[in-house]
Amino acid sequence: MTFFADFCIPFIVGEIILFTAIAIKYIMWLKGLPKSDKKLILKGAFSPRFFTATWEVIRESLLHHRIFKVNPLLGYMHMSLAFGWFLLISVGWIETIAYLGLKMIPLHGHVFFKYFIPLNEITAHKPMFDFVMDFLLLFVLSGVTLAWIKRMRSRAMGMKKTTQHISFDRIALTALWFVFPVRLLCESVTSAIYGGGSFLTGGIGTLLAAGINTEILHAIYEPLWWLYSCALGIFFVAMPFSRYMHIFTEIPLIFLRHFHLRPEAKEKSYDNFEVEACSRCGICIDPCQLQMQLGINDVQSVYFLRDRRKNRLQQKIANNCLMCGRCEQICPVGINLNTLRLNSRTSMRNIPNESRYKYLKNLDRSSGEGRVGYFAGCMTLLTPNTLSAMQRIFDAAREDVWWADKNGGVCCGRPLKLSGESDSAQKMIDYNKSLFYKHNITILVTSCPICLRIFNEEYKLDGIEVLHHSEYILRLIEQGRLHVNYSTEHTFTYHDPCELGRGSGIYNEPRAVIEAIGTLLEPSHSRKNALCCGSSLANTAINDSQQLTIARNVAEDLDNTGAETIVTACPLCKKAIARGATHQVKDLSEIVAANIL
Amino acid sequence: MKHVIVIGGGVAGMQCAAELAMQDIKVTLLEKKSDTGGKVRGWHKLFPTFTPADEVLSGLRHKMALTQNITTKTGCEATTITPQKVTLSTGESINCDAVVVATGYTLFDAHIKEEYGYGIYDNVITSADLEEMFNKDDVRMKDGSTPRRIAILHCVGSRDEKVCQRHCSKVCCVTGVKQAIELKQMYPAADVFNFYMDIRMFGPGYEEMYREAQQKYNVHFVRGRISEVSPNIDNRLQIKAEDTLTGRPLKMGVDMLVLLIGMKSNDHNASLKADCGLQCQNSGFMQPKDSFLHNTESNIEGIFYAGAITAPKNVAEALNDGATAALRVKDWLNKQ
Amino acid sequence: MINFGFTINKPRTIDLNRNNLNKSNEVIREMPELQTCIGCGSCTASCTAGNLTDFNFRKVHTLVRRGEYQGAYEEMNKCMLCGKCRLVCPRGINTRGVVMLIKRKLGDF
Amino acid sequence: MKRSSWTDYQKDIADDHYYYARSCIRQNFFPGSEKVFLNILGKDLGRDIFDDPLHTSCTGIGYHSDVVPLETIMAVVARQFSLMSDAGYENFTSSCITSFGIYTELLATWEEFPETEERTRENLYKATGREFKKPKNLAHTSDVIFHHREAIAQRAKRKLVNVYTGEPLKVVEHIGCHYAKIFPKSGIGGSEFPYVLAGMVESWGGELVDYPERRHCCGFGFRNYLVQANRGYSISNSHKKLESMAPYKPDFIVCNCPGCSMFLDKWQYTIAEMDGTTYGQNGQGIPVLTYEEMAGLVLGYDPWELGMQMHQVDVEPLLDKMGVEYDPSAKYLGRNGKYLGRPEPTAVNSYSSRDTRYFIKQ
Repeated sequence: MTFFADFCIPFIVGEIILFTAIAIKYIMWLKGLPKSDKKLILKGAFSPRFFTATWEVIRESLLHHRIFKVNPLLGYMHMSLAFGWFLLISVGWIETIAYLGLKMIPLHGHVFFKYFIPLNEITAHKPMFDFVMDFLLLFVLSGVTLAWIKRMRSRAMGMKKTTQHISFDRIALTALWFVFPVRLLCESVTSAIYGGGSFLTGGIGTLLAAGINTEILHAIYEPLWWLYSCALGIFFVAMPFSRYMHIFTEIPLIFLRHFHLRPEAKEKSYDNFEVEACSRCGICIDPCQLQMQLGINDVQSVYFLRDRRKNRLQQKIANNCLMCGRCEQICPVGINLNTLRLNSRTSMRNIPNESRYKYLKNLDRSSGEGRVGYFAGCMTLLTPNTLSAMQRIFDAAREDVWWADKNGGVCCGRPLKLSGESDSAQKMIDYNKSLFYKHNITILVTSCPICLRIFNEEYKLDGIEVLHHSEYILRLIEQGRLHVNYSTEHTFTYHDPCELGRGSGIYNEPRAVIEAIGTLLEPSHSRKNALCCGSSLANTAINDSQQLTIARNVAEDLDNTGAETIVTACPLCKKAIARGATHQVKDLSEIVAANIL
Repeated sequence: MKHVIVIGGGVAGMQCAAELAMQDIKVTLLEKKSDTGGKVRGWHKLFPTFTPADEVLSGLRHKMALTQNITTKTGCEATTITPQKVTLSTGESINCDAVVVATGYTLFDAHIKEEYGYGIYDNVITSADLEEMFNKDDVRMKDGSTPRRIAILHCVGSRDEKVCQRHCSKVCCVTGVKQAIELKQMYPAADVFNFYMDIRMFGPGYEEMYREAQQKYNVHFVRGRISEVSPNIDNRLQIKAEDTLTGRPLKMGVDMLVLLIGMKSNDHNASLKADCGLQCQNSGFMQPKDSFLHNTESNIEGIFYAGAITAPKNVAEALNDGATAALRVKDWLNKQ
Repeated sequence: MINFGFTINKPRTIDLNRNNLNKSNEVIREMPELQTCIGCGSCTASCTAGNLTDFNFRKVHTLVRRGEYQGAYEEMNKCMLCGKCRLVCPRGINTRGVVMLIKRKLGDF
Repeated sequence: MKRSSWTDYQKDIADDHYYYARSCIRQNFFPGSEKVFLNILGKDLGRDIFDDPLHTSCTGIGYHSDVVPLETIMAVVARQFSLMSDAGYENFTSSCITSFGIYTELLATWEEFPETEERTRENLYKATGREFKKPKNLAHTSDVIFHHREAIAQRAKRKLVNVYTGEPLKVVEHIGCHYAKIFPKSGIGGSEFPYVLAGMVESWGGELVDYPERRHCCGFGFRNYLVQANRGYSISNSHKKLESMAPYKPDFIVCNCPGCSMFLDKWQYTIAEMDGTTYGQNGQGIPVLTYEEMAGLVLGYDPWELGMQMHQVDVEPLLDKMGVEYDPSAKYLGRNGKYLGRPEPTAVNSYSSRDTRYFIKQ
């Protein structure tokens, strides 16, 4: 048996291009990895992490467990396509082995098995396989049907918006849509002519044989197999250059991630795995407040990754993101969307070797003395109530405090980092760090989550414990150094600042502090789902009225709790929410200071 | 039937006459020009709503025609005024029961600010000239070409001790913004610069219009007063000013310079003071009895004021003044 | 050339006829709200960098709008992008965006 | 441009019997100009003008440089007036713009603050035993020429016309800050559209150039020039003016004020030396004339008799254009044919090097 017919050519060509392209990509990316990353791979490959990674590959790449959690229907769609196809291939393989024994058969031999081997023979031999294959085909076709529905009417699939695709994606998508229905037709016509097939192909085959002239069936037989081969070939060619690259890329990504590879402040080769692992499922679009409140539809992570992959990322896209992290925490592939966006901004804007900020030299405007340092942050200087509340709290706890920037200090560097000027941010970091060490503090308290985040992530403050003021206040209360008045009459609601909640994982401490004073009423969006106030420093593209629209929406959510006071723990959130809220907006420290016993 | 003489057929006078007439009072409206309407007759559109000035005037004329109580005498000026009698320039005198003086203001003569070259350079025009051009739908340079860069200078004849005009004329700022927008609508490719000392957007919708001029129409605002205008070699006007917000002198060539001329008190006010015993302010505008409760009454019982005779006012304020004066007149007549 | 012990000072005048306004127009086109600046100076008054240096955001962007680009990039580089100015601007101008835009137009990235 | 506004600024100018006060700068740097003024008035026009050897500097340079106090200068001015009265004149005319400005300013001060006049009378009496009468008419000498401009035009031998093209010569005029900027009413045409020189230029066939920096200071600025470290300000102002007028390609500059004549002339050399910029035809500089020289040329005086060889910028190109006949070899010969010496050739002063031989008489 030769296992070759002319119609196989498109498939073979596609197959060769596909595997060559993927091989080239992977080799280039792996070669481009920095030494440290390569070491991590070597270390990880021979550790139990290899097995945990394998399990995750099965769970995510085939079963799409995380999408299931977000949206079961969508999860089923992805699963039927991925897992269904996978099973079709593997069961097909077993089928050939079972039929012909273990021998070298080219790939197209497997794929077009039913062309090469008379169908009735197979059916006669292995009716069980026929049934399973038909069943699997039906499973996949159900997924294809859902995909159609999703494209036509995304709301029916529980999505408000779906991804707008580009040409390669459309080609691949169309080819993919054709693959399985055409396969069904091919096998059904084969069955009609030669007999055989199970409930699906056999059933349709019998119907066709009864309804259509045999000559016509013979005439369309070859062209149908050509069509099937072409659909597969086209899909294969388009695949490495379209979103379907994610099918393969997610697998190495899961392994690399389990080996502790991560994207960093500057772009590196590993990022390619993350970027191309995006399936453009579009799940990131719905939670984006820019989309929800402002109707901005072309900046979300899916489009950002697409543009970055195509090397056509524009600043206006890269800059138009609140970096609230709502998409990142929902991404089924677990791509580090914020980090990637940040390192894109860095590539676009960072200018190394620059003699900027020379004026920082020998500057010290701090005051006071103590082992506890308090860093207000630039924004807090515009919310002096927070400053005086912190002063009262420190006084009540009899804490000696070193005030880093009460009289105006140097920015923490996070805003520069967020806009991509990471080398400049480093100058702020170096300056503030040396200032902290110069004054011998052991605890650094800040009431600004923006500062907190960079202190934790970039400052590497050995020997200095960094605390958000919510953590610090809670500690004082727990240690009995600070006594607050509890009253059920006080009702509060709490807004999770992005940089504090999703950014730093601090959800419970502020809530515990509030509950020590009064009743906490949760808004409809809270904790991981909390909304961004809209004034995020990360976004330099939206204008003031757009910021206000978002702020009003957030404020409405908080106002709706009916709480008498809206509490937040970020000066920027406080300013933003106060623009739209009808209830008073206070920083956490203010309500504490007002209730000190 | 009581008889009131309203002197001045501008919007304040027309409004006052119409309101009085509706109270069954006989009114004689005296107008120096050949037709009523006053200054508003020369305006194209009114800020901040871009309402055609004609709409306001025809509305007033319609209101005046509702009764038969108004006699309009055009082409005549009042020389001496008492509450009982007004003598006209023709020598004729008319008896009455009360008088409302609504003679308005005079436009500042831009020739006096010689350094701006009005009357010397062809393309230096006043805001009033520009309104006239808008009315004819023919805003062009003298040689017929399209202006590419236009400067609008605020406070010409206002807040300027050098020409004895210490007061603020109030409406020029917003007029400058309005005209800038109209010019940009007409010539979107032209650059329009407003040179101002302060921007005083006192009325409802004015600030919004100012902002729109900046953001939507890209009108440039430079805080600094033009010091002098001279001709350029390419026959443009070179203007010099200080961009006070950067602390640097600034110069540029412009194709057209619009001078926002202010409101000057009428020269005639001096004779009202001298011959009729009415009181004047230092600015030359008439002094109402007080600034709050009796701001449409003069120091002489039976003589009332309406409109810009007492201070620079916009059209809406002049209209309000006309109505208020009518009420005050009626009260006073009832008391007699 | 003879040195007489004094120099011919460059005129400080902003000459809008001579200045190349292309970049200025680009800045305004991309950020039309910058034109709504009323020169109140809140940005400069609250400025973190201005507290430590002579950086004057209002003046620099005004000069840029007039086509005076010299030194503007270097001045804008003093900004720490902390965003206080954006919080205080009564006209709601996206000041941080302006800093970045001007740096982009006048710098080399 | 509609140039009618000058008619708003008119003043009375005496027709005859002038008491003449010389100018410090003019008599030192343009001595020919003062001499020719006296000749034009006395000989050509037959007017009575008295050049009094007893009068002094008005000390205006010292006053504007904060060296001479107000009271002192008032006394000095009062003495000039006293000399005038002694000589039997009532019409005072001064050759210097700054002096003219000082006289106008002090007369106005005495008018507004009579006590200062009283004190001045006292001071003058104590110091010199003199008393004075204020002049009936005060005019700058350019006002006098302006007054007689039509009479001069009638006697003109030449016009301000390019003899090759027949086109009027393009003239830039500069009236000097102290002429009308202090009191616009004291100058003909005021300070915005001054007409004193423009009137002469037009009457004598030339064409006036109205250029953007027409009203700008020449750059002298007294202490800005007198203190060497400040000369940058001074030259920058002249530079600004020259840059502004250069595109109009003026044939010459005519100045009202002796200081302006000097600076607009000499700074051209300095600018050429400092940054290589030269103005005028072929980069040879724009000739700067005093109005007396302009009047002299029109009346047919010999340029060297007018003292035009004293200029920094060569006047020969202008003379050629006007069709003035002159003897190049006599340029640097002073009175009685005595050789004056000649300047080193420079960009704006190169005619002497092209020139042939001189009669050198020791």
